[in-house]
Amino acid sequence: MTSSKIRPARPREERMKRQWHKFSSNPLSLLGLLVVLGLAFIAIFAGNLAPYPDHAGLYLDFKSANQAPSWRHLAGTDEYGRDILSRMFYGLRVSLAIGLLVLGLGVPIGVLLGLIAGYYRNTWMDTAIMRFTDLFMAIPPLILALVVAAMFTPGYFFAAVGIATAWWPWYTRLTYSLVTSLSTELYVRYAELGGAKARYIILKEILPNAISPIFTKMSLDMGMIIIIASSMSFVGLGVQPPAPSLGSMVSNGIKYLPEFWWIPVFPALLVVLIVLGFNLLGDGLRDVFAIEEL
Amino acid sequence: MSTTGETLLEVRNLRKQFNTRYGALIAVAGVTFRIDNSEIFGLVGESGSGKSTVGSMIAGMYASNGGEILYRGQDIDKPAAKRSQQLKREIQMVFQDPGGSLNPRQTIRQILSFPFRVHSQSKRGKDLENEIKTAIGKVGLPLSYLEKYPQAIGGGEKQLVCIARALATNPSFIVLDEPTSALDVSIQAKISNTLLELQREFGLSYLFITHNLCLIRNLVHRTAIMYLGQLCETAPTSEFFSDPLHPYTQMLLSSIPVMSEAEEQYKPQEVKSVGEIPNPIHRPAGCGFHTRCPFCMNICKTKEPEMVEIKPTHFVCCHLHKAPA
Amino acid sequence: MSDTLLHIDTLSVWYKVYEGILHVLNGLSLHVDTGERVGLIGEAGCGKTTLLKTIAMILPAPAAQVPAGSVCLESVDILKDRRRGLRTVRDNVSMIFQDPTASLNPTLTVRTFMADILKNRPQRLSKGDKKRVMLQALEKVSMPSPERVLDSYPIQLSGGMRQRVCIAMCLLKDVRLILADEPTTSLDVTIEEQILELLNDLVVKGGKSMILVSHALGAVRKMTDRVCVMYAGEIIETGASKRVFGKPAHPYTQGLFDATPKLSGEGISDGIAGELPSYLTPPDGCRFAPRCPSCLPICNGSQPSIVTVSGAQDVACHLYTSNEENGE
Amino acid sequence: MQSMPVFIVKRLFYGVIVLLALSFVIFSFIRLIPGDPVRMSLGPTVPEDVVERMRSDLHFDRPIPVQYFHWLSGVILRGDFGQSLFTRRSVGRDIAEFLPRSLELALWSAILILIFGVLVGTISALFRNSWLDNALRLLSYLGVVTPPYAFAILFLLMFAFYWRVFPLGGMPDLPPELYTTGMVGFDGLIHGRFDIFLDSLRHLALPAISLSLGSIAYQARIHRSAMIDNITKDYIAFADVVGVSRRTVIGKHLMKPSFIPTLTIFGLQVAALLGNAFLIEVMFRYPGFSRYSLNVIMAKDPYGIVSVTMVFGVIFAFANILIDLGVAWLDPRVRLRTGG
Repeated sequence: MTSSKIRPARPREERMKRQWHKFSSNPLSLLGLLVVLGLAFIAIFAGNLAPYPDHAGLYLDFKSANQAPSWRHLAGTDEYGRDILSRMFYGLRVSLAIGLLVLGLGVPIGVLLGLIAGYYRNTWMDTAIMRFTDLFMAIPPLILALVVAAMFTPGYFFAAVGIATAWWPWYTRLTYSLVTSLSTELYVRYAELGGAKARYIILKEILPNAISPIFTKMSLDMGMIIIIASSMSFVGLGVQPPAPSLGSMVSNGIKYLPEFWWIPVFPALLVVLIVLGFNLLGDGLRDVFAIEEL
Repeated sequence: MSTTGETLLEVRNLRKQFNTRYGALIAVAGVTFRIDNSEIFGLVGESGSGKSTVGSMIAGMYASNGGEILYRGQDIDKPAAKRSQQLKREIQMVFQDPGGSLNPRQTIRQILSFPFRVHSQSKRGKDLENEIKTAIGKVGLPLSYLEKYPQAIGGGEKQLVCIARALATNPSFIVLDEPTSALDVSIQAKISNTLLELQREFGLSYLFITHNLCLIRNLVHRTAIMYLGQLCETAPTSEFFSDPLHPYTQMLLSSIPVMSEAEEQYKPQEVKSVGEIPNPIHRPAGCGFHTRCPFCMNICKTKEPEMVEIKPTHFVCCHLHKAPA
Repeated sequence: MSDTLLHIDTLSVWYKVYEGILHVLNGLSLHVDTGERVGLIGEAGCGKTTLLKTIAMILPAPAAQVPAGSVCLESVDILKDRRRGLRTVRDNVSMIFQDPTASLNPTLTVRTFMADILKNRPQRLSKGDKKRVMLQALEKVSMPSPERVLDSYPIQLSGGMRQRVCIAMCLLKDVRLILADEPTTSLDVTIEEQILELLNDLVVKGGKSMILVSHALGAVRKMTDRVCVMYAGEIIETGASKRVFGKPAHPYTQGLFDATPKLSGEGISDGIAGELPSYLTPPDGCRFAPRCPSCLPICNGSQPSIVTVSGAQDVACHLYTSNEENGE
Repeated sequence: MQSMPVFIVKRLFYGVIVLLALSFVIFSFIRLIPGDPVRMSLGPTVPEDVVERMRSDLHFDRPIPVQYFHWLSGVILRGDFGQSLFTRRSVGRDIAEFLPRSLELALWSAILILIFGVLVGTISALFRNSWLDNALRLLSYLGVVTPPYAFAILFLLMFAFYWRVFPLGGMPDLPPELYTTGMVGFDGLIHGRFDIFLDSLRHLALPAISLSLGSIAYQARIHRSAMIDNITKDYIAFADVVGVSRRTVIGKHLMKPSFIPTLTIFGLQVAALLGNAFLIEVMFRYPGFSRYSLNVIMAKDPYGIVSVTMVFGVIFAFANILIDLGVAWLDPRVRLRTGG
């Protein structure tokens, strides 16, 4: 074999190269990645990129209110004369922040509980955790998120807490089912027979095999969470005015339909674009991992 | 090839019951046998016979519901978590499905380093490296395989890795649960021969579990046959095949499709396969085999037969055969 | 020679997959006469199932392609005239799959399934007749308590009973060719014998033809008139079963037979080194060359043609072409 | 083994326990967080003794578990859901008025989701990789990523403002003499008033479609992949080979198992439906329960919030039991496991 003469490639690198190759061979997945990266870039540098950064706050200029899209205001202006594009950039930042916050709060809790319940299945720990989880799944998630968010002072942090309260059980469920099926795998049985500790088995043998579906779900959920967050700010639970959020921009804009259609339509389109990006990315990841699993 | 005659492992009246949602499944209903030092002991049976359950209990997958497992005279009937490190080193297991027994997220190197990590914490760096190289060398795989992931190598090679991993702790006894059933014939041959060579080289003892009688014939020293959780017959392999006494043994032998006239000689002619294997949840009363046995008598339907030694080292559990006076 | 029922000529089948094209069947030729039982042996992945699926016209549609060759059933080229071919195949061919659990729809009872088969027959049956036909079919496969089985879902039956049900369903149609794709691999030895014997009886008594694919080499030897040995998508040896099993000619066949453990207990050979070649980039010459213990220089470059070694035994191997040339 | 009725009773019992636990947790939280809902509801100008009286009327001066127990015993013994601080009426009366409207909307949406989701998914699967399939898949994708309020805007612009084929929103009140279930269209239908029925449809069309489009798209994707998954199964090939007609193979042998994942996912769609309804009801000014719930939640109205969460929980639980029964009916493996 000729390959043995060359310095052997590091297996992990090789694997990632192969995965990247599979991922990038689908143009839609690449598009998704590009959209997500682009949006993240805009969100991070919103202050530098927005044409009128001060329009994101309390700013009134009734002279230029309700202007249709033009070169000066690419997405038009709203009823207070604020540049909609600038407000969209800041709204995007908030949306992504909420998404990350929800995942950051919900996923670690959900995955950890799922790992514990799944590994110690059929014990009191399993029962306790899964019954506790059922509690949070007894009513539609959006309702729960609303109830929780409404208890606190309105703002994007508590909106995220509300959504996370309704969200983590899904990760517990997913991880639980992954762990229960993975722990019947022979390599896990073998590690048990060999005397490995529970921590080693959970972290080294089970988690690496469960991580890709969790990752994929996170990417797909990001879109869903952003829709939900925007729905919540739509009714006033979320970022408080005058700070911009995509949902409230849409909901406030509806009363200006149909004459000033750009007020709600552009923010709504941006939500669609964000969700589209994350969904394309998530689907791409799922395909890569699904092929890997074969 | 010959054994030292010293008992390594002894199983006495072992029982295991699983509670399913359809009722109690008695997987193992009182099994007794012993395995000597450096002996390959074969356990044959069809699905539902409980042969794998016996192997799993010996390997420490779970505890029994009764009976004893004695290893070097010491009771080891408990799950692996409660066994001593020394014991876990001594008794190893190789599973049927080599693909499933290797973590797809680990390289062969990581997989082979597992036994050293768990059992000899002192081994680090160069020492560990040498041990891993020795381990993979024992089964004749090239060193370049250490960097590969399991899915990049063939089924037979995966099984060799599993064997290498089992050998890494220098065990005395290995439970082989259908180690070649998932493999092609041409690859099965290679694995079987490797197992035989290793047994001779290191004086290992095997419990070889399989449904393939032809493999048993060519590999093991002593054979036991199981049906519905009980042993039917135990004998040295050559005698097991030349003079099968239990009707089930005869039925099984006569069912094997063979490739040459020479082999036809070994097949008993009088017993033809009939009926289905009963569901172990609804085990027939008396002798478990009576529903399919061509020689079934009235006593078989009510009374369980007992294991008797017909000839030295040849045991049968059947009402047809009485112990010689 | 009796009349030919099935004639396959230089058939190639490819699968389009993510990584490229799998060149599975490679110019394969085979014929089955009326009333003939042909065995097909070879290891996992050698293309046996693909061959049977091509004949039964159930290849997975977009992935599988047939770039070359012809399959003639009752002198209809089923690949060229798909419409007529499909009718001919459905009228004349039945297939038994390897895993009876997977071949029965888990959501339907045996009765529903059978009724759906009968519904598609040209002659209308009364309700009573239908039930009689179903019960007869189940009785023909020696099914215990057929009445009960009729109203069972597949999960309520044992593996052996499921395979009997499958055979009974195949018999609802009076076909001329039965394709049996490892019908007993998933069953226990004692049940395997019963099923194989049943199948053999039905084929012989019904004057049907059969292609039997099996891992159980002994069963193929006993139940077939002629046997074809497949390796990596090619038939490398064919001949009367007695002959091939008695004196295999191709190095692969020899290796395969040697590697099979015998009841007589003479030990096991070391098997055949290496593994099946990748179908993405199969070897140019003989596909067995990389593993062949008696490989010649010519084997790596050119595909061997088929040579008759004796009256009833053909082999595709350069060892024999060169012998022939040397001898004459 | 257990029989089907036992299974259902067990599920119901468990569901009730979970809901009680959840409502207690929620109620305690609302009462624990700082802030005075009574004062908030009455406004800053009302004298303190009035506020005090109202607090004691609502048992807010007692420990939280007692408050909860009072509310619960009222619900169980008298069907009394307590007093709403938001509407200043009995919550029970509010539920009776608003819930049927929302149920009507939800039912229509659920029907749309199931019918069109399956239809689109089936067409896509049967003609897979054709231009039709690609077009439908693209549309499904857009459907999944679009928030329901965006659909609402689109439809309002198109059908209500420009073409004026549908009303802008709202829902006419039912004449009191026709009141049976409270669902406008349904009551109109059973009383033979087709004009009312058709009018309700006109008002329901845009909200129901906006509410269901995303779920239709998702359901279609699930059904398509379920069918494609099953098409490669051995039992479909076997049915073909033994001579079942192509139509029966597709309509029955392929469809029945494909419905199992479809129905399971439908449970999630019901959850999304109930959750998203409040947006749609707000946008179309539809006088429904979800809008009412939203108001109650925003007003931090304690009895209102526990009551509406309970109602949502019960609807959700019933929907899930129905779906489980449907799955058990389709899949004998599930049915035989639970008996029946």
